[in-house]
This record gives sequence, C-alpha cells and structure tokens, in this order.
Amino acid sequence: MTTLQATTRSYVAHEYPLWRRLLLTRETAIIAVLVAVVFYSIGNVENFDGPLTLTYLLLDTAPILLIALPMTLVIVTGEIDLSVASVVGLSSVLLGVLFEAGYSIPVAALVAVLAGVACGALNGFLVAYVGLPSLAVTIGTLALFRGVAAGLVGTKAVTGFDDRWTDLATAKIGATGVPVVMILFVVLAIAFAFLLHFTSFGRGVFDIGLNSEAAHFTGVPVERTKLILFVLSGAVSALAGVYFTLRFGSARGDNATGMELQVIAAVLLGGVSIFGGRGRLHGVIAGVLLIGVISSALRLEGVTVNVTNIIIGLLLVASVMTPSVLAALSGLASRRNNRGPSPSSAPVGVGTQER
Amino acid sequence: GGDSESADGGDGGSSSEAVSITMLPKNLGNPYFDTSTKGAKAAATDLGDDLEEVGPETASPDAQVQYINTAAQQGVGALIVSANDPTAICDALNEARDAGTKVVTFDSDTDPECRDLFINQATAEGIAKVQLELIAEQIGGSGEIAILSASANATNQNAWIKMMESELESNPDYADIELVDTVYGDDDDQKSFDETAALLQSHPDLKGIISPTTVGISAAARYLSDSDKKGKVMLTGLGTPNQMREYVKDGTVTAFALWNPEDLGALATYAADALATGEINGDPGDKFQAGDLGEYTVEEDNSVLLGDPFVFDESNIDDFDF
Amino acid sequence: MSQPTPATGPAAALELRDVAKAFGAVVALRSGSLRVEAGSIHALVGENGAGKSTLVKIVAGVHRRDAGELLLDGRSMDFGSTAESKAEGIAVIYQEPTLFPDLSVTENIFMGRQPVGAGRRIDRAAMHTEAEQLFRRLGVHIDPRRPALGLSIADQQIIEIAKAISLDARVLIMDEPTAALSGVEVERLFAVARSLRDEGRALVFISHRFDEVFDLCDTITVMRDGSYVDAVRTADTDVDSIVAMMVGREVGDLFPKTPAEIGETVLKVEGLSSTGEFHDVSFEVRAGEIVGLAGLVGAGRSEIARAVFGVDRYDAGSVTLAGRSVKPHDPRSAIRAGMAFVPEDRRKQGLVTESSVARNISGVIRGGLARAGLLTGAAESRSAAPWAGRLEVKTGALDMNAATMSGGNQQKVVIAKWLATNPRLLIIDEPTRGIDVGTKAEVHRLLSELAGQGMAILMISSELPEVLGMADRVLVVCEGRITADIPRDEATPENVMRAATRSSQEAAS
Amino acid sequence: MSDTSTTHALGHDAAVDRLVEPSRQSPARRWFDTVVRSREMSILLVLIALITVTTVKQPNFLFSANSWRDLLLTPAILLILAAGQAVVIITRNVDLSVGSVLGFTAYLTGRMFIDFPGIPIVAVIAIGVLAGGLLGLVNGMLVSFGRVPALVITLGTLYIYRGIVLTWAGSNRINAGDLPKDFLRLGTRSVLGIPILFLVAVVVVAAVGYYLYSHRGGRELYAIGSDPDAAVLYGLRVRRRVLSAFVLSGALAGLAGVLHAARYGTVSSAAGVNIELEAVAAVVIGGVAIFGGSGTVWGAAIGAILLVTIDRALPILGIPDFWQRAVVGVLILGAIVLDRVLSARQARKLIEARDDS
Ligand SMILES: Nc1ncnc2c1ncn2[C@@H]1O[C@H](COP(=O)(O)OP(=O)(O)OP(=O)(O)O)[C@@H](O)[C@H]1O
Ligand SMILES: Nc1ncnc2c1ncn2[C@@H]1O[C@H](COP(=O)(O)OP(=O)(O)OP(=O)(O)O)[C@@H](O)[C@H]1O
Ligand SMILES: [Mg+2]
Ligand SMILES: [Mg+2]
Repeated sequence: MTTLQATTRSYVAHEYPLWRRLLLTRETAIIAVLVAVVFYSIGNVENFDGPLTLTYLLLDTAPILLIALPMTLVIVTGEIDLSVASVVGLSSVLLGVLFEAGYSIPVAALVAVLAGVACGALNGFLVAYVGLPSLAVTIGTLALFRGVAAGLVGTKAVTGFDDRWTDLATAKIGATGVPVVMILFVVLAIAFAFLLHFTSFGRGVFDIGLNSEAAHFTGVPVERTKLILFVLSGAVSALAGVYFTLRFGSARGDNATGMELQVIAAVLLGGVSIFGGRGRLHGVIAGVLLIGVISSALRLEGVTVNVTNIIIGLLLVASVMTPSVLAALSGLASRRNNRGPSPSSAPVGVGTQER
Repeated sequence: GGDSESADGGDGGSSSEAVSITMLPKNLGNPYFDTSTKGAKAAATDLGDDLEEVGPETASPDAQVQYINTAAQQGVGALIVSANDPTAICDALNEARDAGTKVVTFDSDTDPECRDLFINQATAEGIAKVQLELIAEQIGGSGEIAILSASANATNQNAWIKMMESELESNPDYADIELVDTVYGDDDDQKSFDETAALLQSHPDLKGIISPTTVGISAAARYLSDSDKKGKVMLTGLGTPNQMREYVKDGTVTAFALWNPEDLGALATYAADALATGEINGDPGDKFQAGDLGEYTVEEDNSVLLGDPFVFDESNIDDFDF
Repeated sequence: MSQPTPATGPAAALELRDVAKAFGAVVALRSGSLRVEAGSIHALVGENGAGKSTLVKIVAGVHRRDAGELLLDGRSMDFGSTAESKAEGIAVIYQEPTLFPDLSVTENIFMGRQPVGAGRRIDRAAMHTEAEQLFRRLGVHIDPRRPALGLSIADQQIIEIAKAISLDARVLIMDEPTAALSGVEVERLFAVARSLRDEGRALVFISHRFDEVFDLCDTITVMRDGSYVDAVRTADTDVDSIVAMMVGREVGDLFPKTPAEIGETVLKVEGLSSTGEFHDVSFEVRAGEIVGLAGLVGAGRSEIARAVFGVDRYDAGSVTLAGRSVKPHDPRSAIRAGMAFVPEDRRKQGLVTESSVARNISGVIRGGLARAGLLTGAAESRSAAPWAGRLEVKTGALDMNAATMSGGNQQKVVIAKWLATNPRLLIIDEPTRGIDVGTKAEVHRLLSELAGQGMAILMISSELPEVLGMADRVLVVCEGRITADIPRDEATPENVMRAATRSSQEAAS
Repeated sequence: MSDTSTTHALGHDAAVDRLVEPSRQSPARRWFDTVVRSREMSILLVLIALITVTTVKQPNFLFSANSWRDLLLTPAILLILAAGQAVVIITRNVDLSVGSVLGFTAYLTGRMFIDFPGIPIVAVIAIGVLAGGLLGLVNGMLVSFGRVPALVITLGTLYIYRGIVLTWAGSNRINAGDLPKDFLRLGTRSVLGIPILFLVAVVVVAAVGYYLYSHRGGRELYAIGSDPDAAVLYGLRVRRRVLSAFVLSGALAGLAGVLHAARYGTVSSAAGVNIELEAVAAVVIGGVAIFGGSGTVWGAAIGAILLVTIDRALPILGIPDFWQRAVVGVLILGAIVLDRVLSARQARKLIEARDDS
C-alpha cells in the first residue's frame, strides 16, 4: 500500500561489506600487479634497487601522470582526447619562442598554459556544442596543434633556458629522490580525485558516461561538462608541456610525439572503461606507474624499446579484453544449458559515442 | 697486428679490469651508426672491454635521455653518445658523470661542459671544404646548388652548412655558385627522398645538390638515378660506399666524401677506455693509443680529431665495404 | 500462474511452449505459449509489458530463451541469430522500426537479397521496380529512391511491412504494426494480411486496438505478466472478457481516481511549435488536476512533453510555470521552477541503470547534499532511503544497480527521484508502460494522491483505459496538433479515438 | 512512370523534391545530381584548384616529366591505405594499425628478396598481401568477438605490430642494393606516362569501389555502419562482415607495404610510422562519415591525393612544409564540420517535407 507518509521499510546502504567493496575491484588488482612487478624488479633486475631509479621513473612518467588525470575524466564521459601530446608539443614550442623573444619563463609558461586552455576549448566546443565525434575532432586537432608547433620552430630547437628553471624541473625534494614536480602532481591528483569522486559535477561525469540521455533528462549540463573537461585536458597537457620543456631544456616541435597513446593505454590499463562511466583515479595512477616501472626495468635489462612497446600494447589489449573475455566465458558456460545473452550483437564502433 | 697495440692500449694499468661501455647513437636502424658501432665493438674486444649498443627508434633527445639515465643507473664505466640535441641531454649526461661515468661524444657534439671528450670525425672546415670542392668541380664552377641536410638542429650539420655558406661568400672560386635552398630530410630515408623531388621541382635550374648526411645522399641518389635529371643535376656529400656503390657505377654520382665511421667508432671506444681507466682525463695534450689507428692527442676544447675526410669515386669505391 | 498450454493437435506452423526470458532481475517472460496454424491470423494481446515483444524477439532469434520450447511445423528450433530464423522463413515487423537511415528505401527493403544480374552485380533498376510494385500493392506512395532518413514513423512502419512481405515468409509476425497508422493505411495492411493468410501463411498480429483484433484475427492468445493466460477463437469471445483476462481483475479498481479540488493554473503552454514534431500547441494544467494527453503512437505527445520540460528545443512558443517563464531547452531552469518529468523510456531516459538506486534517487537533488562542496555516498544514501521507503521500492541494498530491478521497481525509482525534488508539476509519460498490474494500481493510487495534495499532473498514455480512468481532462494529440480537449465526464473511447485519427482520416477521405 | 514526368508538385522546392522524390527527376537529371552535387566532386574541385594555383606559381609543378610522374606516384601508397581504411570506417570502425602493418610487410618484402634470392616478385607480393591480411584478421577477430571498440584494439595492435617489426629488423635495414632491379622498377617505371604504382592503386580503388557500390556484401557494410543494431535485427552477418572489412584493410596495408619497398628501395624499421593518421584523414576529408554508413572509396581516394599534393605544393607556395600537418588538421576539422552541416540541412529538409506533405 503506497502512501506518502513515511513508512516502516528501511534499507541497508551497501550490498557488500566495506572490505569487499575495497578489495575486489579492478583498481586493487592493478595496484597488486604494480607492487608485484616492483618487488620482482627489485629482486631480479640489476641496479633497479639503485637510488636513481625512483627519481628517473618519476621524472619520466610525470607528464603522463599529469595528463592522465584529465584524460580519465574525459574517457569516463565516453569521449576521448587524442590531441594531448600535440598540445604538449605546442606549449613547449610557445614556451621556447616566447623565451627567445625575451619573456621571462613564468610569463611564457602562463601564455603556454592559456594556449592549452584555448586548444581544449576548441576540442570541447566542437565535441560538446557542434556534436562532432571526439575521435575525429581530436585526430584533426592532433594534426593541427602539432602542425602549428612544427610550423613555429621548424625542426630546430630552442634551448638555453636559464638554469634556475631547468634545475627546478629536475630538482629533488631534499634527500628523497622524489622530484619536485611530484608536488604539483599530488596537488592536481587530489584536486581531480575530489572533483571526480566527491562532487555533484563528478557524479554528472559518470552519469554522462553511463547514459548521457538520462543525464540530460535529469538536468546534468552535458555540453558544459564536456567542454570543461576538454579545457582541463588542454590546460594540464600544456602544463605538462612546460615541465617537459624545462626538464630537457629544449623546446622542439616534435616533443612528446605519440605520448597520447601511452596516456590512453595507461588510463585504460588503470581500469577506466572506454565505453565511459567506469573508472577510479587511483587505478589510473597505478596504471601509469605500472607502465613506467615495466619500461624502466626492461631498459635496465637492456631490452630494446620495441619489446617494451609490444608489452604495453599487449597490456592495453588484454586490459580492455578481460571483461568481454570473462563475459564470453560465462556466456559459453551458460550457452550449454541454453541460456546466455543476445546471441549475435554488433561490434561496438569507433569510440563510444552515439550519433 | 692488433695485439701489440692492444698491449699498448692496455698499459696505464687498465689491462686489469674490463670497462663496461654503453654506445648510444642518435637512433637505431641507421647504417652510418651501425658501421661506427661495428668499429666500436671491434675496439672493445681488442681492449677486452664489454660494449653494449642501445638507442631510441627515432632521433629525439628525450628518448635519448632515458638511455643516458639508464646508463647512469647501471653505473657503466663510459658512455659514448652522438647527441640528438646539444643542450637537451646535458643535464642527464652530467648526472651520469656525477655517478662516475665517463662521457665521450662522437659524430655530433654536446655543449663542451657536459662531456669529457669529443671525437671529431673531421673539422667543420675540412668537411665543408671537400664538399664544396667536389660540387664546384662537378658543376663546372657555376650554377644553383642546394643542400639536403638531416634535421635542422643537428649540431654538426649546421656547423658544416655555416662553413659552406661563409666559404661560398668569401672564396672567389665560388663566385658564380649560388646556394638557393636548404631542405631537411630528418635523416629519414623517405622524407629525404620526397624532399629531393620537391627540391628539383621548386628549382628547375638546379645544378647540384650537397647532402652532408649518409641517409640523405643515398635517398637523393636513388631519386636522381631514375629521374630525367640523372647526370644533369650533380650530387655529392657524405655517404657510405655500400649505399652509394650502385649510383657511382651508374653515373648518378661521380664522387662523394666521408671519413671512415668504423674508425670513428673505434677511436671513440679507445678514448672512452682510456678515460675510464684513468689513463687520460681528457685534458688538452693528453695522448693515448687507439689500436692500429695509432696515437692520438687531445686538442683544445677537449676534442680529438680523426683525420681528413676521404673522397670515394669510381676508381676506389670497390676497395671499401661499409 | 501459467495455465496448461493450448491443445496440441497436428503440428502448428509456429508453436511456443512455456518459453521464459529474464533480463537480469527483470523477468520479461515467465511462461509464454503460443500456437499458430498455417493459413490463419493469430492475435497476441496483453497489457504493456506483458512480454509480447520479448516473445516475438525470441521467435526471431534476437534473444535466446532461458527455458521452454520453440517448434516450427513440429520441428524443435533454437535460433542463434535473426539470420537463422529468417532462413527458416520467419519474417518479423518489430515494434520499433529498424531502418538504415543512410540507405535508400529500396535498399532498406532488399538489403542482403538484392536482385543480382551478371557477375552477381546488383540490378538496381529491377530492385526499384520491385519496390514500386510492393508499394502499389500496399497502395502507398513512397519514392523508392529516397533515403530512409526522415520518414515519418507511419512511413517507417510501412517500409517494415513491405520488407516483411517481400520476404514471402511462411510465418509473418507483426508487433503493433498499426500503432502509428491511419485508418486507410490500416485497411490496406489488413487486405494484404488476409491475402497472405489465404496463401496459407501463418500470421501473428500484436495490437492494443481491439476493434482491429476482432476485425482481422481468427484466434486470440492473451498474455499477462509474462505468462500465457488463454487462447480463444475470436468468434467465441468479446472485448470485455479479453480485457478481463488481460488485466486479471475488474478494470474499475485499477484506476482509483479520487476527485481533488482544482486550484489555480500551474503550467501554461502557449503556441509551442517544433518543426517536424508538433505545431501551435497551447494548454494549461492546474493545481490538483490530472490532464491526460492521448493520441496514436507517433502523434508527438512525448515530443510536446520533452519540449515543455526543456530537454528538446522548440522553434516557437512559451512555457510558464506558476507565473515564472521557463527557459527553452534548459531542463535545469524547468527543475528550478518546480517541474518534474518521468519520461517515456525508463531504461534510456529515466534512469542511469548502471548506477546505484541511491544515486538515481538523489540524482536531481544531489547538488544540495554536498557539505562544504564534499558529496559523499553516505549523504546520497541518507537522502535516498526515505523516498525509496515511501514508494516501497523493492531492492536489497541502496547501492545495487537499478538495472537489476524489475520494470515496476525501476519506475518507482524514477518517480521517487522526481518526488524528492518536491515539484509543483509532474509530467509523466506512459506512467505504467511495461510494469506489472499490482504496481500499476500503486502508481495510479500515488498519482491521484499527489493530485489530492495539490500537485498538477500531466499524464501521457497510449492506454485509453488509463487516460479515461485517471484524467480530469483529456487532451487529444493528432499529428502534432491538439485536436480535442475533453472533460472527464464527456470522455469516451469513441470520441477520443475519433479526435486521435481525425486529420489523417480527413486526409484520406 | 518515374522518368516521364519532371513536373513538381506545387509548393515543393526543387531541393526538397530531389531528396524526397528523386524518381520524379529524369534519370539523366538524377545522375547529374548524384555526381555533381556529391561530396567527392567538391573535394575534386579543391584538388584541381590547388594544382592550378601551384602550377601557375611554378609551371613545372605539372609540366615536367618528373613532376607529372611524382604527382601520381607520391599518393599511390596512401591511396591504397585509404581504400582499406574507408571500408573499415564505413562499417563504423577504424583501423589505426595500418601504418605498422605497412612497416611489417615492407620489411618482410626486403627479407624475402635477401633470404630467398631469385624468388619471383609475384610470390613476394602475394606473401606481403597475405601477411597483411593475417594481421588484419587478428584485428577483426579482437574487434568483432572481443566487443571492444576498434579504436582501442587497433591502438594496441599498432604498438604490437610495430614492436614486432622493430625487434625483427633491429637496426639493420633493407637497402636498394638488396632488392632486384625489376622490383625497384615497379616503384618508379611508368607505362604510357602513368606510373605503375598509380595504376595498381587505381585498380585497387576501382575494385573496392565497385564492390561497395554494386555487390550485396558491399551494401551490407554500409547498412552495418548506418545502424549496427538494426543490422543485427535485420539478420545481417555483422561480425563476419566487420571481420572481413578488417582483413581487407590489413591486406591492402600489406600490399602498400610491398609497394613502399619498391618505391623507396630502402626499408627501415620505421617505415610507415604515423601514416595511419594520414589514412584516416584522407578518408574523412574524402567525405566518409567517421560514424559510418555513408561515403565512397572514390572520395577517400581523392582525399588521399589532396593530402599528398598539399604536402608537395606547400613549399612551392612559399609555406614551409613544417606547416603541412597544420593544414591537414584544418582540412580534417573542416571536412567533419562540413559533413555535419550538410547532413543537418538534409535532415531538416526531409522533416519539413514530412510536415507539409
Ligand atoms: N532488453 C531488456 N532489458 C531489460 N528488460 C526488458 C528488456 N526488454 C523488455 N524488458 C522488460 O520486459 C517486460 C516485457 O517487455 P515487452 O516489450 O515484451 O512487453 P510488451 O508486451 O511488448 O509491451 P508493449 O505492449 O508496451 O510493447 C517489460 O517489463 C520490459 O521492461
Ligand atoms: N524515427 C523517427 N523519424 C522521424 N520522425 C519521428 C521519429 N520518431 C518520432 N518521430 C516524430 O516524433 C513524433 C513521435 O514521437 P513519439 O512516438 O514519442 O510520439 P508519442 O505521441 O509520444 O507516441 P508514443 O509516446 O506513444 O511513442 C511524431 O511527430 C513523429 O513524426
Ligand atoms: Mg511490445
Ligand atoms: Mg511517447
């Protein structure tokens, strides 16, 4: 008997106990793998336990760690941003050109980041408001931003940034081998984790990824949210570009070419669903570090970069395949007693957006 | 007779422990560096050192830095580098040196303060001079010429190009020769090939091309060899005999220059060993034995000069195999 | 509650025995049974959500049955894909048109079976002529060369019919083919259907319109809550007994409408128009009033509702809520003004099914739940629990996915989500589509209770009994125009249907 | 009936008529409309304009034996890749691994000639195509059975295939000297002033285009891309079709690899890096909707030629070719925006037509 007077019926908040909700997750699995790989390497890879390892690992993965943060949110909404590495290149070049023109690093960096915001805004506008597929748009801007970067400096490099800044980029926190740039990362990571997991905006991000129509019907500002995310992605990528430039003390049009693939690979590896709607930041961070540790260990073993690429590729494919493989297996199991999901279903197309 | 030299190379107390050397060329899959590594490996065996070649797929400094870092982590005795960017890899090199690794640059130098020794394949003057002489002779002393270089921020390439430009300005013999364009093939075979095509197109009256990079000259030669410009547009520069042989034979190219990359790699390795074993510390005036290459002396700005470039042509090309 | 299956005589063209299918926790089909003889037209009736379409999709091989038997001419079948059922001569017209918008009408009909000439080259000329013949047979004029994109739902339905006929199948199943058709089009369709029957084919016809069912069909199978109820010859029965079987109880107590006193105007819609959807729509809804929006499927009622709430754009007109004008195409402004919208399609529009019950219920108000900008799952559960309780949502825990719940409970969650915003106007599109009879009654009781408390309610429904049973006033929509405004006591099935098909019949005559 | 009357119903404007009732037009008129108003035609015009402008600025961009040859020769390989990519994209998928596949077969080709001296060229080509098809098969399997977006899968295989090439080739490369003269001639010779490579490309494009236009399989690919779920309901063999689309794309990439070796003589492990983006760009610029269902291989082909020609024209037009990628980017964005605008306009026309009918 339904009535609007409060009733006796009450509900438990959670189906499963806390430990289950924490431990039996994709994220925990990735973290476990990460830990395992680290310990294995310490045990079996010569010099991996050396003091420099951590420093170099973090220095190398810092840009990917940074970009992975906004990329996670973008992919959770079911979109994708392939242009991030080109934004890195563009901001790097802008930093260099402005520095050559005599501007101070902070000013140049600020302009570079603003440029990143503009790049993100362009992506976001075309995707959210014009309604174009983000895959196509960002393939286009990938070429565009990289082209502008290359156009500005050709294949020459701007170097000779003053040491105060280049040293800062590689400086360590006191005696710990941890680079200073990690402070920036930790701050951003906390901010993004808060945004994604503990705000109404973040809930909207997930809703859009799971069912953007329903999100629209419940008053989630779908367009604006997507725009904001692409802008964030552009800004952080530009920031990463500044770091990248200062770390190598050289601004080149081809800086960080192909990094978008590493970022996306890491994000998906970290348990974010390419279909959108699923993913946690700590998983992503673990994913980035996992790739970083593996390549670092392999380099120490003298394994060439190509093998590393194969492994990253396999990891990527494996990580996205596992859910469907499991589903298929259970499907087969149930198929025998004549149950199972819709038999023939269309392969999912580009990205995850609907027309 | 390698033995006697290796004995010499060995004195200075180095014969005791084997030095671990990492060889880091601009990128892998580049025949020029394959050859220099070949020489380095030979020298290493001669010295009883163990030498490992690592390197990025593409000639970019950030990729190179990771390998320098790794070398530092491994604490190798010496690191032999051909720099993709004079500054970008400096910090990494210095960190490696702080970790006790000796750094020898070859082929393409870094800023002097980031390395212990630079093995100079030939002076910029020498290279510029020989290439200009060759092209001038081939085009009969007058006409438009262009340069097909590697990447626009390859230190050595730019140094040579600058030299050639000033030489063209100053030297009266080259008064009628006009340098109309400089294009970049990024040491990428396909790009160099297409750049050559574009070059001939935008400059119909082109008489000659100088390509001071082995990838570039062979790509350019291949394009010319079956174009109607074959024999009309002269091509010279720096190339390896094996790559150029057929084009010299079919008349696309009359003569080109190069030092012997094999010797270059070898010399770099002997130097690295000498540094690592403390036989020298890279100061001007230091002398060291480089196997059967003989004795070398460290010059000003801590560099060692391999020698004058060598000109290959129809008559002598078959005597070489690299 | 499943009765014994129909008497088994000589092998029927198509027969299903106690077929079951569940989607997660949603049991779409408990024990569906159906027996269709060759050379006959068989009606399959049942309320929304009775499981008719699911049954059809199992025959077609879209879904795999969890249990039960499927027999063709006595041979047991297990279709792994629609291709297989097609190969067995089964043609299906699905409830929702499934066309390829980019391709021409003709290609849509002949895809995969195009007439080919030398070198297996498609013979387009022949294909177009065939299409034209089909359309002539159906007595409609659609250009075979035009793209399917932008066809009206009616035309899309006709293409589907042409497609199915051209297959010249042994078994032809039509899931609500007439829902969007005008009288004339329906008549032509029936003519074709009869001729097919006389050719000795077996036809299954699904419809909510009894006049059609009794006009066309030889036998009727009734379903309720995913189960077979009974199969009767049309000759031996009448509408009331069929309805009784469908609903499982007297129709009366399904619609506990308690009269509430009507207050001042809450919603005012003026001259609302949207190209291709609806034109110059004006109406009012007052406090305590339930206004029913009736019409054929595809009439544009949902579009009107969506435009009013702001999820769709509109070209002209204005929407005012309690004196406040509502920004066009801005659901947030509508929500702020006190509007709530329970949409037509629960799984696609109403819920984020992959998200938890708690998050769904607190979905609209969560902005206000944040403490110092920090929104926690605990806060969400705390605010969701009472509403889940009040609507007696049946779920284990609040963090279970809404997808795991039955259609009825999902609908309760959607309603709870909107009541949580305590709105002045509730727009509810197809409030009871696809939910069991029990829940249906609850929802109706809830609606009249809300009205009683002075809430204004705009209810869209394709079920005449529901409209007539619940509404204080019935607005009839036909081809995007409001063609009648009938007060409760004057509303009859006849005058509503007349208004719902008026203009199309004018067009025909 | 249809061809006789060209009379328009009153109040209908011609544009709407063309959409809603093409049969009212005379066949000739229909042909005119489909050809002249097509997306392909507009790109072709852009291409012609570009060539004209460049040639005016630098006459021997067109009028010299070599430049004419290069004009056709340079795009040949991208043409072949674009043909395969178009087919995949028409099914609402994408194949980012073509560049790596190209690299793989290019190196394989060289190895063949080195390891089996005197092996017939035909055999090598066949092997190259087969190898490519095999790699494509892997993609197709993963996509159609793994239920994972092609974007991710082929992103992964892009890494993997390239990695395999790099490991296999290491630092040794194929030099022109290692390849038989006749094979190299394939890459550069012309018959009747038309380069052999271009002829091959044209044949490929023509064959694929013909299949897509007038074979059931081809039409099904469009149907699948137009609405995958409807395709399933309709009973099309979606998985098999998508699978074969990827196999085709792979096989063509394989062929492209062989021809790459013939054209450039030298094959390093980096052959074909980043070319996948150009292929996708060519297809999108050529008017194939990135969400499948519409577009033609012809368009993709013209798109490819346009891309490459821009690349060669820029330096002559005085724009440093560093800007080339920027131009490409602008073209891609322009193309998809244009498509969106056009389709939106068409949809609106059709709905209006529905209204006042
Ligand atoms: N794919 C699905 N996933 C989950 N539940 C589903 C699915 N399809 C149908 N259902 C549920 O199964 C029940 C029966 O649906 P079905 O469409 O068969 O009813 P119906 O008799 O066709 O109703 P209508 O007369 O409105 O077409 C409904 O409760 C519906 O919500
Ligand atoms: N696929 C479509 N193509 C073209 N027009 C469509 C399409 N679907 C709906 N419409 C238009 O939208 C309206 C039909 O939408 P809808 O079916 O929601 O109307 P409705 O009255 O709400 O019917 P119901 O709620 O019973 O489904 C009609 O104006 C129809 O012309
Ligand atoms: Mg149904
Ligand atoms: Mg509706």
